[in-house]
Amino acid sequence: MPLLQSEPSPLEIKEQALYKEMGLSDSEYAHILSILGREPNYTETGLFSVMWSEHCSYKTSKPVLKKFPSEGPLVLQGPGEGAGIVDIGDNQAVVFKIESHNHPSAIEPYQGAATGVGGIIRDVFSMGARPIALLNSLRFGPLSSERVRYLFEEVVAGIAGYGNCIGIPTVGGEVQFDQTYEGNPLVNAMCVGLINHDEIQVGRATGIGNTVMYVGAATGRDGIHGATFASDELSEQSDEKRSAVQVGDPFMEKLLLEACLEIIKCEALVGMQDMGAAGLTSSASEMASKAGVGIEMDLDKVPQRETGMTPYEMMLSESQERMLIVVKKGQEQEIQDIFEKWDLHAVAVGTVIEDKRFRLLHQGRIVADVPVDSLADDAPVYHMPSQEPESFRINQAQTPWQPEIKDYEETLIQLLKEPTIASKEWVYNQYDSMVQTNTVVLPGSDAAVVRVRGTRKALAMTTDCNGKFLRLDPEMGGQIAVAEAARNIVSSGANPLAITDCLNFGNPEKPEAFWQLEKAVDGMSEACRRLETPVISGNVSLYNESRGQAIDPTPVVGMVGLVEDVAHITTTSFKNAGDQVYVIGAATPEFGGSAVQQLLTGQVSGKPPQLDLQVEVNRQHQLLQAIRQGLVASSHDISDGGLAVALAEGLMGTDFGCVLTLHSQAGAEAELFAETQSRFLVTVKPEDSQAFEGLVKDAVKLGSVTRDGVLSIKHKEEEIIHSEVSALEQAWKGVLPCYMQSKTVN
Amino acid sequence: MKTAVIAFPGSNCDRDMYYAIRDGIGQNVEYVWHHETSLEGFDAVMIPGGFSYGDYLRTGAIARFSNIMPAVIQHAEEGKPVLGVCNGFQVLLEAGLLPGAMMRNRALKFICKHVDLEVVNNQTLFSSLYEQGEVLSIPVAHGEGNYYCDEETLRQLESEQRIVFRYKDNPNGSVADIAGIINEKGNVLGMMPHPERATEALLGSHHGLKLFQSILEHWRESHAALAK
Amino acid sequence: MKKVKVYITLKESVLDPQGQAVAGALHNLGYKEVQDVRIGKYIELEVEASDGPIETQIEAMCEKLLANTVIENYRYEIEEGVTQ
Amino acid sequence: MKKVKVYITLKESVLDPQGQAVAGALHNLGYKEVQDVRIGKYIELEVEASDGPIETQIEAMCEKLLANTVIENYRYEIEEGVTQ
Ligand SMILES: Nc1ncnc2c1ncn2[C@@H]1O[C@H](COP(=O)(O)OP(=O)(O)O)[C@@H](O)[C@H]1O
Ligand SMILES: [Mg+2]
Repeated sequence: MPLLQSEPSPLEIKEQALYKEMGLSDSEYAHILSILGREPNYTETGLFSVMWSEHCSYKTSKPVLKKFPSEGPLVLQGPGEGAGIVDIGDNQAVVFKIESHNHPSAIEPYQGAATGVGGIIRDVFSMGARPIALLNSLRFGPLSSERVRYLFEEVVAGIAGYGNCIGIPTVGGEVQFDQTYEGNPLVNAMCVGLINHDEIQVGRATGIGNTVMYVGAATGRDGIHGATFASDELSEQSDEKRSAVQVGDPFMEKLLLEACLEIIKCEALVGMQDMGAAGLTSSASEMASKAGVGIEMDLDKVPQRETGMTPYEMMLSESQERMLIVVKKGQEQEIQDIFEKWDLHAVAVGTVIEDKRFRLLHQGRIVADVPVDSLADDAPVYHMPSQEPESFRINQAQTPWQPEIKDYEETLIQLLKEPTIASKEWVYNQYDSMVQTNTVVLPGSDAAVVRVRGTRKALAMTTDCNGKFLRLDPEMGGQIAVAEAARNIVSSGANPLAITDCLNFGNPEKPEAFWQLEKAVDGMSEACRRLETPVISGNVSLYNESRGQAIDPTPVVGMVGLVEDVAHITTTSFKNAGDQVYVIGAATPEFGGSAVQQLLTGQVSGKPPQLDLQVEVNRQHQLLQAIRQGLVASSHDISDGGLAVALAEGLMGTDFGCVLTLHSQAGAEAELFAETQSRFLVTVKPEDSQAFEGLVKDAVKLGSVTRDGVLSIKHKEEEIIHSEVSALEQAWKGVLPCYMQSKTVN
Repeated sequence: MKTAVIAFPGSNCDRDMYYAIRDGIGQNVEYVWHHETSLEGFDAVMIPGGFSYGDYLRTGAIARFSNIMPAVIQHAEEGKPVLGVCNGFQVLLEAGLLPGAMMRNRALKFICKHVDLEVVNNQTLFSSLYEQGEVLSIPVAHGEGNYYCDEETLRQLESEQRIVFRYKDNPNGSVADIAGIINEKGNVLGMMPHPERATEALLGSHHGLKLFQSILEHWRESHAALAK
Repeated sequence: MKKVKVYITLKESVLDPQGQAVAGALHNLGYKEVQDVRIGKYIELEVEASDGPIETQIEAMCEKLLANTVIENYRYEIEEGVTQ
Repeated sequence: MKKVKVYITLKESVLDPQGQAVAGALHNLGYKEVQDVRIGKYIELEVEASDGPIETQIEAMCEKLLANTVIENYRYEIEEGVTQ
């Protein structure tokens, strides 16, 4: 227990370069010396180290993030606050953000995932919004590994444990399994909220003399140095940092949420910010810095869970479920009363001061006094060297791989059994997806749809990213991630509004990893511009490596779209026998990075499928128009596993079958298994087919929905697939439960 | 009919219950915060789902000691309807208003999905508008819905027709597929499935609506009787 | 200050799904010699000395809140003379 | 047959929301003398005698499965000579 007396002196920190242990470089330390004009003490060094960590300062990703288009006619709040906000009309707006909790989840999967969910919820309600939905995007190694099964089981349980308890439905997400994530799983959580325009809060500490109040859980020693830890590669040493484990308390957060949504109606409230990474330090200094003021805090007043905590520990603690609020001087009681109602205590811990300093008192002494802007704004910005990797050139130059398929039916079954493609029921049945009674489309379709109570409107939401495409070509893969998300939104009957993103990458100090980051962002930015979905919030998680091996670049896209009228809501499953089956967009023999390539060769190579954004935009517009005119019975975007898998998914859970004839130029392999971009599988009532064909230019009729529960596909007069849907369903549904049977308990 | 929806810290289906009554059956409804001590003027009391007090220690264990609970018990003793759904059922068990106890689901996992429920007894004030044997699609969402009681209690529940709903395909390991039971007097119903989540076709099922309509009809009848 | 240790176990007659799952998992891990597993709660209370016998207090807490006597048994130990 | 009792507790510095909620509830019930509550698990194993020291076995089970050593500590007692 490092007591104050035993902390190293400013001189020792300098001479023994102890700042390095906190993650500061020599030049960063020198910069601090010049800012302060003296050596920082231990607490101050800690403040700089967390605020200047990648996690808080984005010091290496900032130049890249600038490329994202972040403005649009509907954007009310872009990146920079707790979460982004988009107008949905009638004085209402949707608030959303995604965030990673990869490293904590690798160490303690249940709590890591749970606190990831808790953190993103706070980001949303600290804006004043009521959270209405959660999504999660997960990546693990192959399920054959016992450790992976343990991580998977516990991560899902942690997400469920938190979301279910707090009463926000978990409505969607994705799970993929690939060797690349074996040592470094990805756990990204997204939260969507609703707000009225006039209730939008910003984290600002305006008004000299106003009171800074602390509310929520008491501070303990958890997660100290969590922020710098998230910016480090995972290594054996991580085990030693295990004291960093934070435990979530969803019950406390539920109280906090309700109380905070009540105080935003009070005129006494000035600003509010959650204590996320770097806890008290970042929330207080950022609120002051944004408002152009300073803050003075008395650490003796900070509620503490453990005895003998030092200022360093209090300022760096990442205890969960805490908020910092600024309240008009003299009106504290009104705020306190509301918190009391929720069994919470709001405690005055500081004051807004004119002097733009960040000043901390402890036991009557000033223990830190630094210019407040230096913490939030003066972090160095690095322009990292970037280099195209050899593997990219090789892949681009490769002769395209083509599958030779003897048994189409068997190939389809094998694809359905790939854990990445298999039904995720085992996952989402553990999530309360219905609480709040607004979820119209439950997990299992393209996008989840949550209606806006009291209106005809609804919100469609999804997360998407195919890392294999980015491994081969990060720029094209980045475009595809955005386009695929938009396809899921459109296919559900919604107009894409905006995205949030979580950039999961390797160590940016390696030029090849940095190149991937740059290219992926270029690709995403281009797609966002063309699809008119600005980036309104996001998160960066770098250093996702284990044993020197980086993960596939995985920029997860979280997208939200607006359904104008609940009558437009469309799902993937076939609706009536006799409906016509269409595919929008011709197949091309592109197999690079496809599920079938991975299945048959055990690896991916070559170029990913190419995306033409103009074609994408046209088809999305036409399909959405057709949906809005009521011409579409079911709609499904074609992604992992190609058309064959999409067809099987359309039939799952129904008693229907279908008879189809393929007449494409590209051959049956491509038609069924290629992951050609910008394609959709759609069913249409016979009486609507003429109008539908008139609207959707690239739609080709393949056949019709039958009553007999058989998927029958003909090519050149030969029936190449004849499968009982029930057999396909069994294969598809059985995979995850089967792997997870040999369960782990803790 | 004026209905109270009890809200404990950590209740999270309180709003859903409120909407089911306000919008589903168009009746007067109010939240009653756990600090309150009276249910004066309310005709029916709903204890909603959620995680009261985080469900720490045991589900419903801490909520049962809330200030409002004596009033709930009194309301029950007066023979007025009390409905406990999910966590509300667990609170009723802990409070001793219904027999038995709740254990973790057999598979030790939280489970959320639509299940088929059979109406085993339509002769209650909560189920009178259903057909005997009717099968309803109603969502469950719980981690501890594995109902347990000893054999004697089970025999009693069965012989007194106090099992109101049974699962067609038991999702959680409950004794005798029990999904919902009623007290001896027939005015306190506890059930794990969420009828308030099944009041609109848009959300997948409206089979829960008749439960609330049954309560309303009972109230109308008893009021008409009183007025005579 | 006294430290009280409370042990809460499921009654013999009540099936313990969690214990069974753990037993199964131990078998899978190769610990075939484990015949049975029962999982209960272990609660530590720090209690300030008050007048009156502490046992009565503890038993009341157990009966009312800490254990659900429909399915659970409890027992407790009091560590005397622990001070801080 | 030996009976092994395993006690699993949260590490000192780890937040125990359950314990806090129970402490709050006990206070509300009037047991103001309760200063602190920590909640852990109590596991009873019936283990058949095998060759080799049982301690090693038990410790391995705890490390691998029964306790989550990232946030929990464990200890155990072996009741000798219990037969059935
Ligand atoms: N981790 C998860 N949490 C909740 N829902 C999930 C999760 N993973 C997958 N799902 C749901 O399963 C369905 C299929 O997912 P996916 O195959 O990724 O869809 P798509 O390829 O259309 O994007 C979706 O409805 C999705 O929301
Ligand atoms: Mg899709």
